[in-house]
Parts: sequence; structure tokens; C-alpha cells
Amino acid sequence: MTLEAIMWYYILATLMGLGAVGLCGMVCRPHMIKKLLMLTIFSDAIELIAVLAGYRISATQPPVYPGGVIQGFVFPNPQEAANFANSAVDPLPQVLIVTAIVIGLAVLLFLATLASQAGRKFGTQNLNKIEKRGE
Amino acid sequence: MIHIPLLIGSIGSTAALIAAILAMFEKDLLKAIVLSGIESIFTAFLLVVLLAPDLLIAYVAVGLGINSVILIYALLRGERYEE
Amino acid sequence: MIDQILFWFGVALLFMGGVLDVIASVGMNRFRNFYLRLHAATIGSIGGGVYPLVGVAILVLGLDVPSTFKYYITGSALISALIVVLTSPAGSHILAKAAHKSREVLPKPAIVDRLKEKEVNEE
Amino acid sequence: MVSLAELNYVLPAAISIFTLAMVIYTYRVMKGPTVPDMVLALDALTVDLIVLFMLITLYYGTPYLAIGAIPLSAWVFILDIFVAKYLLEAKKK
Repeated sequence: MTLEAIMWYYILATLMGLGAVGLCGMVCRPHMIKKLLMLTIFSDAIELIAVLAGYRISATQPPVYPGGVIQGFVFPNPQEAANFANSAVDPLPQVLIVTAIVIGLAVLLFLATLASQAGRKFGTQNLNKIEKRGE
Repeated sequence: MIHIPLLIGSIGSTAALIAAILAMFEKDLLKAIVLSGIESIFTAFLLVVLLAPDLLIAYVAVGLGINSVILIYALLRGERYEE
Repeated sequence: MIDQILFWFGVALLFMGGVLDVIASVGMNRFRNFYLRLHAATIGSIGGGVYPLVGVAILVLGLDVPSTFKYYITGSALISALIVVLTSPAGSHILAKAAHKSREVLPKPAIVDRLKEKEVNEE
Repeated sequence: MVSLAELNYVLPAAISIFTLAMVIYTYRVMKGPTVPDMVLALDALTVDLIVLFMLITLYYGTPYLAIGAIPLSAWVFILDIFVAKYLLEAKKK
């Protein structure tokens, strides 16, 4: 196993640990804001794992074709297109993750509004104290 | 010749993991929000290293600025310390 | 000839920024108080951020690359440097004022504190 | 004209210097006794990140990665303003 492969698996292992920390903190911490914080960390870890799955060590450019608007609109011939596809990373996971970031923002905004209203009504945002208050 | 992006990528992911663990065991919520800021910064760093520029623009606008602001604004209604 | 001068001038500016950045980060760990660390933060953001950005903007002008690449990098580096110069002092000042006014950080070895006396007199 | 291959002697040293500074700043953010210390070190960390964007762009030799530097430099000091607002509001209550 080469050195690059070892470092690639090390990054994958630390990102999985990041997701595990996010999930654990989301379940077993009582404060509402701490739960929301761990939710953002968990979604970050999932995005990074998906982007890492599409990375190649031999790649040298992002999946944007360098013709287009800047250098005049030219269509590539098949040889140039094949060269570009060999030297770019995989674009499919990145396209999937762009929607996940925006939807994560909407979910966080809704849950933060609920937490703010709970704090205004009960005077605290700790779930253990709210449970004791109802008895 | 070692591959430089994977080297600095492994340093960044290690720092993000340590920051997340510290943020989980922190009792002061304002400190925990600032500690999750480190995690966001190293996530943006990893997105640059892994060659995803369009994803980077969306993440910088959303994850680095607006998430912390929303959480601080929601924390104003409640209490700062967690028992 | 002019390309060599531009390239090596940019490299010198880049490495001067790197050395200033390491000095600022060590100073951030060595100072004892929050109000002393403001000094290190100023060096870290102006000396360690703006000088290397201007250095990269000058360095690219001497390279043998297509002109779209060259002016793209130069423009984005100069705009980033301008924004950092404008917003960094404002952020440091508002943070220092809030930390003093809310009694979050007390200036520990202080002989006289005129700002606190002024607030007490107004109330 | 200076060729692009001549940067290979310069860039690894510059990238390693700035990464070392980032790691030392990270130690202060994790340790810092009060909240304003941590926010102050976080700002310097973000300014370092902008420089590293430019260096990684030069390393790969593609212009599209540099576009993230401008929104990042505009969003650096948003956390200062809201932490200051939180400290002043929490004192008033």
C-alpha cells in the first residue's frame, strides 16, 4: 500500500469519526442549541465524505471546462474532451451536495425558530428542566 | 515526492475532529459556537483541497456566516450555561 | 528583465508575510491578557494577510501563463486585500469595546481605568 | 518570462509556513480562557485561509479556485459583530 493510499484512508477515517461525534452529541446532550450545533457538524461530515468519494489523486483541475465564456465559445473535439475528462475530478457527488447545503440551511432556520420560541415561553432551553417543569 | 494536497488535507481533518470533540464536551454554549467555527473553517479548507469550487461558494455563504449568526440569535432567548 | 524583477519582488513579499504570520501566532500564545493580544491580532491580519496577497498579485504578473489566468488571480487578490484592510480594524475595535463594557474581560494589572469611571459617572 | 515550473521551488515552503501558523492559531482558539480571545484568534485564522486559497490555486494552476476568496473575505468579521451584540444584550438583562 502506497503512502498516498494510507493518507486517503486516514482522511476517510477522521471524517467518519467526525460524523460519529455529531450523531452522539445530537442524541445525548440536553440543551437545544447544542443539538442544533451537532446537526450542522453531522451534515458537514456527510458532505465531505461524499466529495472525497469523487476525488482522484491524478486530477489537476475542477470539473469546469476551461473554454466557455472567458476564452470565447468553442466546442471541443473528442480528443480534447477525453483529455479533460481524464484530468478532472468526478462531478456527480458535487452536484448532489449543492442541494443538500441549501436544504440544511432551511431546516436549521426552522428548528432555530422553534428553539427561540421555546426559550421565550419556558424561560429555559434545557430539555431536562422543561420535563421537570411539566410534572 | 509526497502529494501536498493530501498531506495538508489530513492535517485539516485532524484539527476539525479535535475541535468537534471539544465542542461536544463544552459547558459554555457561546464557546461551543466559536469552537464549531474552527470546524467550519477547516471544512472550507478541505473543499478547496478536494477541488470543488462551486460547492465552496455555497458553503462559504451558508455554513461559515449564517449558521453561527442564527445560533447566536436563538441563544439570546435562553440561558448561556448548560448544566 | 522586468518579469524577473516582478517575480522575485512578489516572492520576497510573500515570504516576509509568512515570517510575520508565524511571529504573530507565537505572540498570540505568549501574551498574558486579552488587551495585549489585540496587538498580535493586528500583525496577524495586516502583516500576515495583506502583504502576501499583494505579493501573490505581483508574482503572477511575471509568469508565463495565459493572460486570463494572470489577470483573474491579480484582480481577486487585490480585491480581497482591500476588503481585509477596510474591515479588520472595525472588527477588532467593536470586540474590544464590547469586552470592556460587559465586564467579560477585566484589564488585570491596571492602575487607573478612565473608561469605567466615565460609565459609572453617567449612570 | 518566468516559467510556471519555477514556482515548484517556492510553493511547498510557503504552504508549509502558512499551515504551521494555522496550527499554532488553532491551539490558541482551543485553549483561550475567555470568549473574545477565541474570536480574535479565529479572525486571524480566517485571514490565513484566504492566503492559502491563493497558494493552492497557484499549485494546481487553474483559475477557478480563486473565486472563493472574495466572499470569504467579506464574511470574516460577521462573527465579531454578533458576539459583541450578544455580550452587550446579555449584560442588559
